[in-house]
Amino acid sequence: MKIHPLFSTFANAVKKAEIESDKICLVSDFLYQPKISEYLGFDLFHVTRGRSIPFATGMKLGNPKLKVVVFVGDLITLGGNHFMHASRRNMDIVVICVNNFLYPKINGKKSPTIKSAFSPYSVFERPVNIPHVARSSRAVYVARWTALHKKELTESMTRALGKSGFSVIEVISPGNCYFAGIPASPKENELIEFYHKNSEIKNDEDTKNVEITAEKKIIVGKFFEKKRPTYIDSYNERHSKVIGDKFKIYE
Amino acid sequence: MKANSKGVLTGTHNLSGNEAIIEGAFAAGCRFLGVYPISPSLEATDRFLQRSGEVDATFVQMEDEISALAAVLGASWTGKKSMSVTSGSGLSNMMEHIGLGIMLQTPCVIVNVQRTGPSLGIPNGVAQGDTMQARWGSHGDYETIVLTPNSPQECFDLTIKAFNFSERFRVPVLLLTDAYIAQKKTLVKIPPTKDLKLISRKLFKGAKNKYLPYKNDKNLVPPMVNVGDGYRFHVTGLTHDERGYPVMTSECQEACVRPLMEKITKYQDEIIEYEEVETDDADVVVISYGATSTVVSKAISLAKKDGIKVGSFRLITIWPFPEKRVRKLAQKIDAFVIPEINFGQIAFEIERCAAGNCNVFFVPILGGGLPTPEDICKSIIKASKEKKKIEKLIEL
Amino acid sequence: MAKKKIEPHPMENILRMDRIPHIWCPACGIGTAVTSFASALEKLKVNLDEVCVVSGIGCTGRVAGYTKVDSFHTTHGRAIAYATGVKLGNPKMKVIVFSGDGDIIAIGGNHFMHAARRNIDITVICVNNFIYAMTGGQVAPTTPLTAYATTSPFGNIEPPYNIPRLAEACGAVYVARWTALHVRRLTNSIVEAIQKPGFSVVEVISPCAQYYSRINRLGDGLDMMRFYHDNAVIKHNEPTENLDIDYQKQIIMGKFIDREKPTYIERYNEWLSESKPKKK
Amino acid sequence: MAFGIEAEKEVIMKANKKDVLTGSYYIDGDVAAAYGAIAAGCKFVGGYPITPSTEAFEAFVHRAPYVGGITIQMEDELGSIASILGAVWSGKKAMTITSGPGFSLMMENIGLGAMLETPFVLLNVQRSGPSTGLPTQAGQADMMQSRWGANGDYEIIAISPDSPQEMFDYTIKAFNLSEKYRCPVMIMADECVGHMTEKVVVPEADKINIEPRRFYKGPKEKYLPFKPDKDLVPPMAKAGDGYKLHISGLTHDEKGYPTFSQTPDTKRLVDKIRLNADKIIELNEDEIDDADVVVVSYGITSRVAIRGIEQARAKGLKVGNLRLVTVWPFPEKRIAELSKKVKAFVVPEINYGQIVYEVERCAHGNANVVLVPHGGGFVHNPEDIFKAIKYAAQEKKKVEGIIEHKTELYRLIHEKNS
Repeated sequence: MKIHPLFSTFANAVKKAEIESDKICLVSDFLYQPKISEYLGFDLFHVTRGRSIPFATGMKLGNPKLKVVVFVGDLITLGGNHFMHASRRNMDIVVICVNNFLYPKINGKKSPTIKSAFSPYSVFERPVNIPHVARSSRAVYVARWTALHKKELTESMTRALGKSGFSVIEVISPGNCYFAGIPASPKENELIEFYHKNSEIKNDEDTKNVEITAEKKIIVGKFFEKKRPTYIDSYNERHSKVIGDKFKIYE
Repeated sequence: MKANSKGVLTGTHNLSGNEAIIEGAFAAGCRFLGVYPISPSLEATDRFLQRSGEVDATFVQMEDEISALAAVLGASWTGKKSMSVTSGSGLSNMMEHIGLGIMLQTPCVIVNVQRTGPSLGIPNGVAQGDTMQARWGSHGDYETIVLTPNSPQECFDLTIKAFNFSERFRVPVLLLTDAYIAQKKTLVKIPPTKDLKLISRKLFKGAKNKYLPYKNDKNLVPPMVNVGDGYRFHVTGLTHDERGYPVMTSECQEACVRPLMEKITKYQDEIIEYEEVETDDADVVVISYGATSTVVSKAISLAKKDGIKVGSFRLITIWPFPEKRVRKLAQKIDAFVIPEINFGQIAFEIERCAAGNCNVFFVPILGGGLPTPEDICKSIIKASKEKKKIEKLIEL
Repeated sequence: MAKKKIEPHPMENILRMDRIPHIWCPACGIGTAVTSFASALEKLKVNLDEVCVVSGIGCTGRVAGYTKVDSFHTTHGRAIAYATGVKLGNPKMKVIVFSGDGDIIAIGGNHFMHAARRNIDITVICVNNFIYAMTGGQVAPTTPLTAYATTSPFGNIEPPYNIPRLAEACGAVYVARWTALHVRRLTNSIVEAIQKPGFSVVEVISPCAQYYSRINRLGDGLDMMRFYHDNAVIKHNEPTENLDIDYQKQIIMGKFIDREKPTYIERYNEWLSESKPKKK
Repeated sequence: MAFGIEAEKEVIMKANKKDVLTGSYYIDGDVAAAYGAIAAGCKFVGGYPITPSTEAFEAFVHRAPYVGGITIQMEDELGSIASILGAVWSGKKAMTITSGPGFSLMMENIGLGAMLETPFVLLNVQRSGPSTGLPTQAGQADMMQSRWGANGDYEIIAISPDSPQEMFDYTIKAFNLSEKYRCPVMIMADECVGHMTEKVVVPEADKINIEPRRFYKGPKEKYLPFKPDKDLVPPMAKAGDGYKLHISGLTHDEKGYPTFSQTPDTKRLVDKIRLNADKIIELNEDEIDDADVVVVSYGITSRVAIRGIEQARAKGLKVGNLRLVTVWPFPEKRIAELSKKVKAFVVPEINYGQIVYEVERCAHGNANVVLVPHGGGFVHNPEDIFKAIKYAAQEKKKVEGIIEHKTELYRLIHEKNS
């Protein structure tokens, strides 16, 4: 079976981050490749469209020892609100947002983050600047790479996995068929090359300026990193302060 | 009212069910689609988009189904006939706003291309698992109109009907198709514009300061106005009086909510449509709707070869349920056989209406594909052999 | 006894006098926001027939019921989505979404984000009272850290949203913030916001004497107003990341964003004219 | 070979002492439900405030830090139900609390919960609808929605308590049933019960039986997440234990992998409830045996009905009282049995007819079915129920279909006008 490079990258990152693979839990609303869990040895949950982040929130709160990773495709449509609020709360999850310029599995319909050239209907829709929304909602780690920036992507994933807090990595990669292990069509291969060529690395760039438009190159890089107490940290801190000894640290 | 020739594609066309629905909508005067894409309803959206420029229709793809239906309701109040297209879990997301549409008495049409459930199920799998949901899915008491076409031609015709009902009764009307009908392509005959009979909402004509948004006329339907026409009205999802202002009493609840249901039950004979074949002297009647009904006719001819007297009863309107007719039939026959691509929904309703007068056999069909005529034929034979009355829904 | 002639209320043509008294508690700021809105409409001299107010659920959600224009009281959080439909159905309308922080930012956050992204030409007036007041004082996504609410009985642990920042990030073209004390400036802002083509947001910080200040023991409505008077500073064009509101700390107000972007309908029409088959 | 529950069937688990606040209290139904949840071992609530259910969430929030639980107020109801599904799969017992419109928003994920066979409890404190309706007043109009509200075929269990004490007791039972059958269990309370303040006795911890989650016990590599035991319920595993779970909301096989058509195994989702219905159903019966008329009611209406029944009995009518504690699965057999013995069923409910359809269905034309509707906003006037009983006892003819009793309120509103 062919596994999308993204997954091998992710598996490498897990190895590098030295996290026990049993404790890794993937939540996704668009993964169609069931055997991933078997091959990589992670638990995988495929839930309703757009609700992967609240599902992950519940998992993390249910068992704080888990490392919950959310793979999302159309996050910014249905699940935009959950994204913003989980980010605000600083839920300790890693969000890998596969911005594939097409709705996964849905006949290449427009997605809000799409550039006009790739979908006939989206000319009049503005794209969301995911890194900027993430940063504005106080995510602690924000990066963007194309699928071909393997080295940088692995690094970013390793960093995000090692960090506690809401980390967002936007990965620009075309076509869900490709993503699901079906051999990419020449057009998709062309696209992925195109993205790679058309990108420019600018680390620590202000997220305001990284909007994807038809006019300029796709700016990639690690844009932002910060430390901030997570939801569970603040919960424990605040409650032990107010309640005192009667409160048992939640972990 | 006559249709606007701009939207009507008069002639014979090779259309899929999804496309026929959009043509029906345009012919009915629909000019707004609020949608969130979900398989297997996509061709409908595509079609709308392709043709929206020609017919001056507005299209918006919202961020989810919740907002898609909210936008449709908003657009409907501006005077545009509006619709949404969805499927499976999308309909589950729309439930809250179906309630709002009922309460605000907003005409709109929701097309649900059923797919196998529950939850995500099988995205392109044929199923009929949302029939009860269509009636009961939103909280609170309400009545709704649900139509089920079984061919692209009917998709066209019933979409027009759906718009007519929604405008006449000011309710959200659901059109339940399924992945099979939606994707099947056949020739669809679209009549000339002058032959289309359309109904538009009754608009209030009186003095501006006299307008009461929820003062029912004698048909229990209040006349409507458009946003921006200067009536400066207020409407709310809360229980309200004639002025549209919230009143928190059970008296007001009775005055407000009961007519919402009665406006439909009162005229159910005009709404209900079904198709009967040889039920007069039948011993066994097969009740079906949508995709399953396309197989039933073959199954019946097979069963007839075995010498069984079989009739067919096809539901075109599911809700309001053709209770009277089913009750009458039950008194004459030995058994109903109900093949459904679900684990029992309309079968319960038929068991209720049969009221112990005949046996009710239910044939659950696994979602994902159509049943074979032979399978249904076997069930018919089994049903005809049972001479004892069994007071229970019998699953075959 | 001679009948005393009752003078008509000066805002009678904008407010529904048959619904007064309203349901808001004494010392609430929503009334002030509505008054500002009404004066803004007067100032604008718009045809009131072409104004539409859409509200969601909550205390501020009731505003639609008191404004004498076409007004919709819709479901929780969906006011913006509903307004999108109204605007697209009839682009002539001036559509104003008047709702609370819980309605617009919590449950309706997604619609807020996407309407801003699409740049739908509507004006959002978001009354922020830091709490869910209609349901009895639950924690809201705008509740400052450590503040108490019935569902944060040990102090709030979730950092609050900074509404202007969110609006900016999502693409709003006009963003301003005022308190219920700064009536004149608030009115001017609403005028500007309604005139601005595109998605404009005006945040109104409002006291909630019944829940927020009672649970946190901040005194009555007047004390809150005094607090605004002493602690609110005007800083126009302040970068939105500096606009966080900490518990009982400084509140920065002003007009922060005013930029030009094509609206959804403009883009849509542009696309339509491009995509229409060219006649030979 | 099935691993899991078979081996430890005999083990009876008791509630944790720390979780149970033994004593007697004067609290409202919402709070009692929160106490019940904690006693049942619930450690996570994802909620969103909505009248009239908020008090339950608030009460849980107050207690959670003391019992090692955690709560989160999510951004909307869609989020709150998705979060509890996640918490269940990471090993916690979880609950969400909502009402009216919030319940409608949860529909999609209730379907997901049923599909993933996730045990969770949903407290719906019903208010009057449709749409926003009457937020602060009672209703019972979500009964059919609880059963049919999400797309596709699934079955749930619904319990309808009628007092704060029952809110406590049946919340515990709800958790037990959900763990036992791995399905969503809904507590369909109503505003009256939710806001009614009464004495609630919380028993000692060792008096409370707790159904433990049926965790899989066999070798890891042999685990199939959807392979059922004999009672059609599969044992569960939790995330993070190295089972390499693949859990999908798509139609799946035993392994959890998506399939492209339903298999007979999919039908298990409904069969595990339908075939176990006798074990699940709980009814309260009173003077049924020689009754001419049986009043079928649930929730707060069943308490109002008692007054009507007493009035009728005082007049010498033979009236039985059948109270549905579990509304879903519906007690088909019992109603069918009774229909052969009695003249009529009288069904009062705070809606315009929902459960009455089920009663009519199961009566199979053997007995008349009289509906006493109430639009919501308040409870019935017992007088109406009494009159309906009187009518039902006198009616000699078999009447086709449901007979709607015209209540005083109906006459007041509709007949005056016309």
